[in-house]
Amino acid sequence: MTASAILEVEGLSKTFKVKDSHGRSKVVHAVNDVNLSVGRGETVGLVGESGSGKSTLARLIVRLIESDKGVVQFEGQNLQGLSSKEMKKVRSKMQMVFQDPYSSLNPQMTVFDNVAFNLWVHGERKNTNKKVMEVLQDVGLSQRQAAQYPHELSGGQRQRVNIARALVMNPQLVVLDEPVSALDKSVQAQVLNLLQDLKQEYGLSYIFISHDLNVVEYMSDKVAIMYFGNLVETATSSALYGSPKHPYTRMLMDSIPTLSKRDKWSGFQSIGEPPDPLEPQAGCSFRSRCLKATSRCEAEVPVLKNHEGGHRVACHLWDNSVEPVSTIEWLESFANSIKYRSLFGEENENELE
Amino acid sequence: MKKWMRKSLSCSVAATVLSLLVVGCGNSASTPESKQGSGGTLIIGATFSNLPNMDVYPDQGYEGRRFVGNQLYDPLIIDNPNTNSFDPGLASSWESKDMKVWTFHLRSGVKFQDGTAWNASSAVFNLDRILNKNFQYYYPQVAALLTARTKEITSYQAIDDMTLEITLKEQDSFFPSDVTQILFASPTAIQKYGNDDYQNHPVGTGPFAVAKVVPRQELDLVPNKDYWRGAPKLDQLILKPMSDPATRYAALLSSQINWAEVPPTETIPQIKQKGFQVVTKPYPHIWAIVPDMSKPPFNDKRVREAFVRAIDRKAMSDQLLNGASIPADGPMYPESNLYPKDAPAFDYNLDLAKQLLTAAGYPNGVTIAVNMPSSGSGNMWPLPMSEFIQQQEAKIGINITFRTYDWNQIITQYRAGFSGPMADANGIAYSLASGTLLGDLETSFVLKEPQGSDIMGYDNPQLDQLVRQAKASTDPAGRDKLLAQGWGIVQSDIALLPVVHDLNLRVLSPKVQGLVTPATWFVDLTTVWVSK
Amino acid sequence: MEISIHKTNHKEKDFKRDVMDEIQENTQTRRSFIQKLYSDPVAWGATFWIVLMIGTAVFAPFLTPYSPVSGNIGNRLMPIGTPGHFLGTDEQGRDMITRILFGGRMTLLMGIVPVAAACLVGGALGVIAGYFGKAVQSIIMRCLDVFYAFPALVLAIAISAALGPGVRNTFVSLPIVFIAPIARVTATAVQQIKGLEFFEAARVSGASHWMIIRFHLIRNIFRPVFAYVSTLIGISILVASSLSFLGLGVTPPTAEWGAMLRSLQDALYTQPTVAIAPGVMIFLTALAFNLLSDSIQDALDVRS
Amino acid sequence: MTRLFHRFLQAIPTLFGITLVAFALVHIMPGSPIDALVPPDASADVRAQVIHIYGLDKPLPVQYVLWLTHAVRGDFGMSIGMRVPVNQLLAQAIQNTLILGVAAAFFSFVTGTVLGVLAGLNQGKWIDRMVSTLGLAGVSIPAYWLAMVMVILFSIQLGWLPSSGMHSQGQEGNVLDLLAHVVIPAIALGFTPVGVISRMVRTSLLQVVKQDFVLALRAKGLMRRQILWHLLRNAALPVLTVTGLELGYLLGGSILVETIFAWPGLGGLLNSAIGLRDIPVIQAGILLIGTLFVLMNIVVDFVNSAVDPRIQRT
Repeated sequence: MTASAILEVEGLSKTFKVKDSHGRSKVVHAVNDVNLSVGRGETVGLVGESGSGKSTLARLIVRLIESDKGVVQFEGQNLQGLSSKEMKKVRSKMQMVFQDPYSSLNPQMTVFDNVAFNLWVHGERKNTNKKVMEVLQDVGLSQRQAAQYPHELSGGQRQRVNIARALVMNPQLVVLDEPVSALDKSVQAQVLNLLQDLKQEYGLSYIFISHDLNVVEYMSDKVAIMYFGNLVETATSSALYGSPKHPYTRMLMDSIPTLSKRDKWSGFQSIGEPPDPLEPQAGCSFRSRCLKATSRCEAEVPVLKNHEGGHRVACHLWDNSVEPVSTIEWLESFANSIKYRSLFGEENENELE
Repeated sequence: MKKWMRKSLSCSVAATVLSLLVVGCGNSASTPESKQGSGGTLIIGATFSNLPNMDVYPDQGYEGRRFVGNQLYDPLIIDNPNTNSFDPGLASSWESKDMKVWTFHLRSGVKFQDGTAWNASSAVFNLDRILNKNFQYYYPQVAALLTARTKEITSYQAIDDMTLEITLKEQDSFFPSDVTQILFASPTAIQKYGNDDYQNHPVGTGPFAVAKVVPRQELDLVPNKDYWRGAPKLDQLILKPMSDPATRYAALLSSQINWAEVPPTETIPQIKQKGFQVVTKPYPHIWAIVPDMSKPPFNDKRVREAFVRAIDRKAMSDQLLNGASIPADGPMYPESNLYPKDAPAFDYNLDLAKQLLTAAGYPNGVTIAVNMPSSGSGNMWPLPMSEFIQQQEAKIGINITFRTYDWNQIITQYRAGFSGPMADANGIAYSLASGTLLGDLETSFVLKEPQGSDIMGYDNPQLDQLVRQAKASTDPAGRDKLLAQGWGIVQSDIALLPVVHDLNLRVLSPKVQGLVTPATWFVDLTTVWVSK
Repeated sequence: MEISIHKTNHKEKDFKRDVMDEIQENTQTRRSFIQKLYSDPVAWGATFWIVLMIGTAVFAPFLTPYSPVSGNIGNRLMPIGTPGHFLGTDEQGRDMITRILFGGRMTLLMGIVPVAAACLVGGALGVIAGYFGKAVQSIIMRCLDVFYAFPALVLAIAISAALGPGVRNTFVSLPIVFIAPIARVTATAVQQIKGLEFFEAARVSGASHWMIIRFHLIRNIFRPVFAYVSTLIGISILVASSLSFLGLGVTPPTAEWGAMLRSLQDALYTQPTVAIAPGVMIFLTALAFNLLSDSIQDALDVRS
Repeated sequence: MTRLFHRFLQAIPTLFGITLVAFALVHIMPGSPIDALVPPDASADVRAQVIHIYGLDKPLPVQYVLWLTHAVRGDFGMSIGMRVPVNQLLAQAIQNTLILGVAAAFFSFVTGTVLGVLAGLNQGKWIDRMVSTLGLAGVSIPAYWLAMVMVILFSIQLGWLPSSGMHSQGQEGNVLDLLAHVVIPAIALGFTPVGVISRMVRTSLLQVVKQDFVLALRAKGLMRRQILWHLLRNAALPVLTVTGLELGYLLGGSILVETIFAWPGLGGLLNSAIGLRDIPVIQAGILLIGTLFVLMNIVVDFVNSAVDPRIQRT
C-alpha cells in the first residue's frame, strides 16, 4: 500500500450464478476477496491457470463487469458508484488490451477508425488524425496500414493496433489481458519489447495478465499468483522467482522448465485437476492437489499473510515458520503418488520440438 | 304514357331475345321427353358456404329455405312455386271473414316423419315455441327470425283437434303469405332433443327427411315415402355447399354434382355446347343496392337517379352476365301481376346522370362505401357485378368502395340497418325476393325495425296510405291493384337502387328429368328424377 | 454473462474463433461480393427481371393506352393474341397487359415495403434484445415467440381477417408476420458479435450504447441480417398475393396479381390462358427475387 | 426425457401467448359478435338472453379466463355458424387436413429425395442445376395458382382426376377414390417443400459421401446400388426432420389449397369461420394451429438434438 499507488484493489469479490448440468442454480466465486496495489510506473504480473479468475479480475478493475463487494481505487478515486459519465473520464486514463488479436478489432472498420473510435467517444475531433497517426507510428505501424482492414494484417500487427487503441487515450494504467498468448513465439518477443518501450515512453503502469510464468518474469516488477479466485502469493518478481513459497507457485514453476517452453493451452493441467468450481470444497482450495495438506487445510481457509519483505503467501504451511519440504522432494513424492507420472516426461519432450 | 310504352316494349323485346337465347333450354327442361320415371340421386351444388341449420327457420337466406326448409317441412299454406298463387298445405282450407280472425282447417291423416300425428295441438306447440315466452320450449333464436311474419298475431288457439284459429291485431289481407313462411316441426322431436340440439335431428312433414349430415360437406336427404302430396320420385337428394361459382361448374363437369346453381356466366355457351340443360325463368327478385337515405349523398333523389342512370344495366345483363338477368328499373320484376306498368324507367344516360349529380351539389363527384356479400342465395355473381358498377359509377364521379362480407353476415347487417355496424356505409348490395310475399312492400318500404326492414330511412305517406288500404282489402284483385300502385311509388322514389332482375340460372345434367321450372325462387323437387 | 470456467473454455474459444472467421471471411469478400454477383449470370437474369418490373411499374401509365380500372364490357374475356389486346382482356373487358403492368406496382410494393418495415422494427427489437441481454431479451423474445408459433400465412390471414380487407391493412399485417423472424436472426447475430473482444474494448473506451451500436454492432450484423432479409421478399410477394386471392388484401378495382387471379377464377374454364397469366407474373417475380437472394447469399457466403 | 420435458416447460409461456393471441384477434375484429348470433329485429330481452347464453355480457378478462379454462379441458363451446360443438368440427377437420398434409408430405419427401439424390450423384452437372432451380421454383410458385392450373389440366382438359371434394358420392371409405381426390391438392401443397428437401438430401448425401465408410464399402466391392442404399440410410434422419418441419408450413398453405378444392379440413374451416365471424371456431382453430406448430417444432428440435448432439438450441 504505497502512497504512490495508482491503483488499489481492496476486498474485491465477484460471484456468478450458473446452472449446472442438472439445471440447478449454483454460485461460483470467480474472484474472492482480492487485494492488490499497482504503483505508478510499476508492472504487476498476474498469473494463473485459465479459469483462475484473472480475466474476471481484469474486467472488474476496468469495470466491464460490476463487482459484488470491494473497492477499486484509481488515483485515489473509488470507481465503484461512479456514474457512467464520471466513469467515462476515468476510462481515458485506464485502458485495456485484449488477448485475441482476431476478435479484438472491429473487422468492419479500418485500422485508423478502430483506433480513432476511442477519440470520437471522448469527443476529440480536432487532432484525431495527428494523434492516431502518431500512436500508430509509435507501435510500429505505417500510414498505409492505417487505411487497411484488420483482416489484411498479421496477428502481431493486429496486436499492435490493439495496443495503439489503448494508448491513443494517453492512459496512466493499461490492463494487458494475455496480450501475447495468441501470438507466435518470435512475434511475442517483439510485442513484449514494444510494451516495455512504450511503458517508458508513455510513463505507463501495467497490469500484465498471463499464464506464462516466463513472460511474466520478463515483464513484471511485482507478481501475484492467482488460484481459484484467490491470490495465493504476491511478491516482487525477484523474490517470487527466487523462492516461491506457495505449493501452487512451485508446481507452476516446476512444470515449466525453460524460458522457451512452448505456449500450450493445457500447460498447467498436467498436475492434477483443479476442483469443480461448482462444488467448492471446504478449507484450502488447493489441498486436493497438495501433498502436504493437513487436517487444518481441510478445515480452515488460509489467508494471505505477510512474510519477509512484502512477500505474502496464503498457506498454512508457512504459518509455523517451518521450512516446507524441498521442491524436489515434494515433486518426487507427488509424482509417485499420482497416476500422472508420465506427464512430466512428455512436457519435456514437447519442449524439444 | 309514351314513356312506359317504350319501356314496356323494350322489356318485352329483351324478354323475347332472352327466351331465344337462354330460356330455350329451360323450356326443354320443363317439357322433358319422357314424363314418366323415378329414382336416382340428385346432387345439388348450392351457393351457400355452409349447410344451413335445419330448424324451422334455416339460415343462409332463402337458399336455406329453398333446399332445406321447404324439403323438410311444410307450412299451413303453400306459395305455389309455379303459379304464383296459394295452395293448401298443412291446412286443407282456410278462411277469414274480417281479415282479422283466421281459421285454418288442418289436413287430416298427415304424420310427421317420426310418426307423430299432425293436429291442432302440434300446431299450437309450434306457435308457442316462437310466440309464447313462458312456454317450456320457447326458442328465442328462431322466434327472432320469424318476428316479421308473426308480428300481427295476438292470439291463437285450437278450436278442435283439426282446427286452428289465429287472431291478428288488425285486418291483414297479406297474412296468408306470411303463413307460407311458418314451418312446423314435430313436437316429439323437439321435446326429445331440446331446442338447441333439435336442429341436428330435424323432423317435419315435408317431402324429404334427413339421412346424414356431414358438417360443411353435405346433407343427405331421403324421400318421405308417406308424403301427403305423394312420395318424391328421387331415391336420394344430396345438398353440397359450394360458395364459389367456378367450383360448382367444375364439379358439374366432373359429374360430382348433377345440378349446379348459378355457374360462372361466361361458361353458359360452353355449358350448352356440352349438352347440359340451362334453366332460367323470371321470378320475383331484384339485385339492388339498398341506399341509406337518411344521410348524404343518397338522401337526395337526384343522386339516386344519377346512380341508377350511370349503370349500363343492359350491357351488364347481356355482356357481363351473358343474359342471365334482365335490366331493372325498380324492385318489382316485369312479369309480376304487381308490376307497376306506368312507373318511370331510368334508362342508361351518362350525361343526364352527370347533370343530376351536379345539380345535387356534387360537381366533383362523391365517394361512398357499399357493403356486399361474397356469394349466397340470389346474389348472383356479386364480385364481377360490383366491380362493373364501380367502373360505371366512376365515370360520373361516384367512387365506390365495396366491402365484402359473408352472406350470413350481410343478412344480419341488413337487418341491423345503417345505425348499427354499417353506420359508415352508404349502401348495401342485397338481393331481395321482392314480391314473393304480399307483405313484402310493407315489410321492406313501410315498416321500420323490428317489424319490418325499411332500413333506408324511406318515408312516403302516400305509400303508407296505399299499403294500409291494401292490407285491409278483402278483394284480392283490388288489393293487387293497390299494391302495384305502391310498387310504382317505390320505383319512382328510387327507394332502392335497382340493378338487375335475376333469372334464376341453374344448370342440370341431361339426366335430371321432370323439373317444372318454377316461377318463384322456390322449387318443387318432388317431380324430379334422375335417369340412369 | 458467460463464465469462463475451465471445462467450457476450449469450446468457447473455438466458437469465438468460428464467428470471427466468418466475419473475417465476409470482410475479405467485401470487394469480391460485387464481383461475384457481377460474374453470376443467374443474378444478372434475376436483376434484369426485377429492374424490368420496377421500370414498367413506374412507367406503366406511359406504356399503355388503356385504363387499368375501367374497360369495355363488350370486349370481355378476349383470348390471348387479340389485336390491340395482346394478352387478351379480363372479365370486365380490361386490357390484361395494362392490368398486369399496373398490378406489378402493388406486387412490388407488397414484396418490398412490408419486409423493409419489418426490418426496421424487427432489427431494432433484435438489436435491443441482443444488446441488452438477459431480462430484456427474454421479454422481447418470449413475446415474439408467440408470433413465431404460427405459420406465416396463417398469421397473415388471421391478422388481415381481424383488421378487415384493404391495402392499408395488408401493410400492417405483413410486417407483423416478418418482425419475429427478423428480430430473432438479428438478436442471434448481435449475441455473436457481443461475445467478441472488440465489443468489450468499445465498452472500456466509455462509448455510449448508441456509439457502440452504431459503429460496432450494426456494421457487423448488417451482412447476415441482409442476407436473411433478402430471402423474405419473395415470401412477402407470395403471402400478399395469397391474401388478395382470398379477398383479404387488395380490393377491386385496384389491379394486383393475386386479386386478378381471384376475379378471373370464374373465367378459368373459358379462357384458361388469360386467367392464369397473373399467376405466371407472381411466379416469375417471386422467382427473380429468390434467385437474386440466393446469389446474394452465395456471394456473401453466409449460407450454412 | 428430462430435456424433452424441459422443452415442453419452456413452451408453456408461448402456448399461453398463443391463447392470448387467439382470444384477442377475434376481439379486434370490427363489429360485435352478437350480430352474428341474433338478428337486430329481435326484442331486447331475446338479445340479452342470447348474449348471456354465450357469456358475451361478461368483461373481456372474465370471458378470456372462462374460455381458457374450458379450452384447457378441451371444450371450445358451440359453433355460432353451425351450432355443433366446435370440438366435433375441429376433430373432423384436423383429420382431413392430416390426410392432405401427410399425402403432401409424402409427395414432397419422395420427390425431394429422388431429386436430391439425382443432384447429389451428379454434383455440378446440368441435372444438379436443374434440381436447384426447380427447388427455387417450388418456393416461388403460389400454391393456389398451381392448384388452379392442375385442375384445368387434369380435371377439365384430361378428365383424369376429380376437381374438388374428398370423395365421390357414395364412395366414403373407398381408399382408391380418396387417393384420386387427394392427388392434385397434395401435389399443389407439397410442391413448395420439394426444393427445401431436395437441397437437404443433396447436402447430407455429399457429406456422407466424404466420410470414410463409403470408401470402406467401395473397398468391400459393394454394388453401386448397395452403396446408395447405405448412403440414403445415413442421410435419412436430417431429411425426415426437415420434412417434419415442413409439415408446419403445409398447415399454413392448406388454407388456400383447401379453399380451392373444397377440402373439408382445418384451413377451409378456418377460412369459412373467418367469413362467418364464427368466433368459437376461429379461436379454437388458431389455438390448434399454433399449438400444433409449437409441438411440432419441439419434437423436431428434440429429434434433431437426439440425433446430433452437436446441435444444442436454446
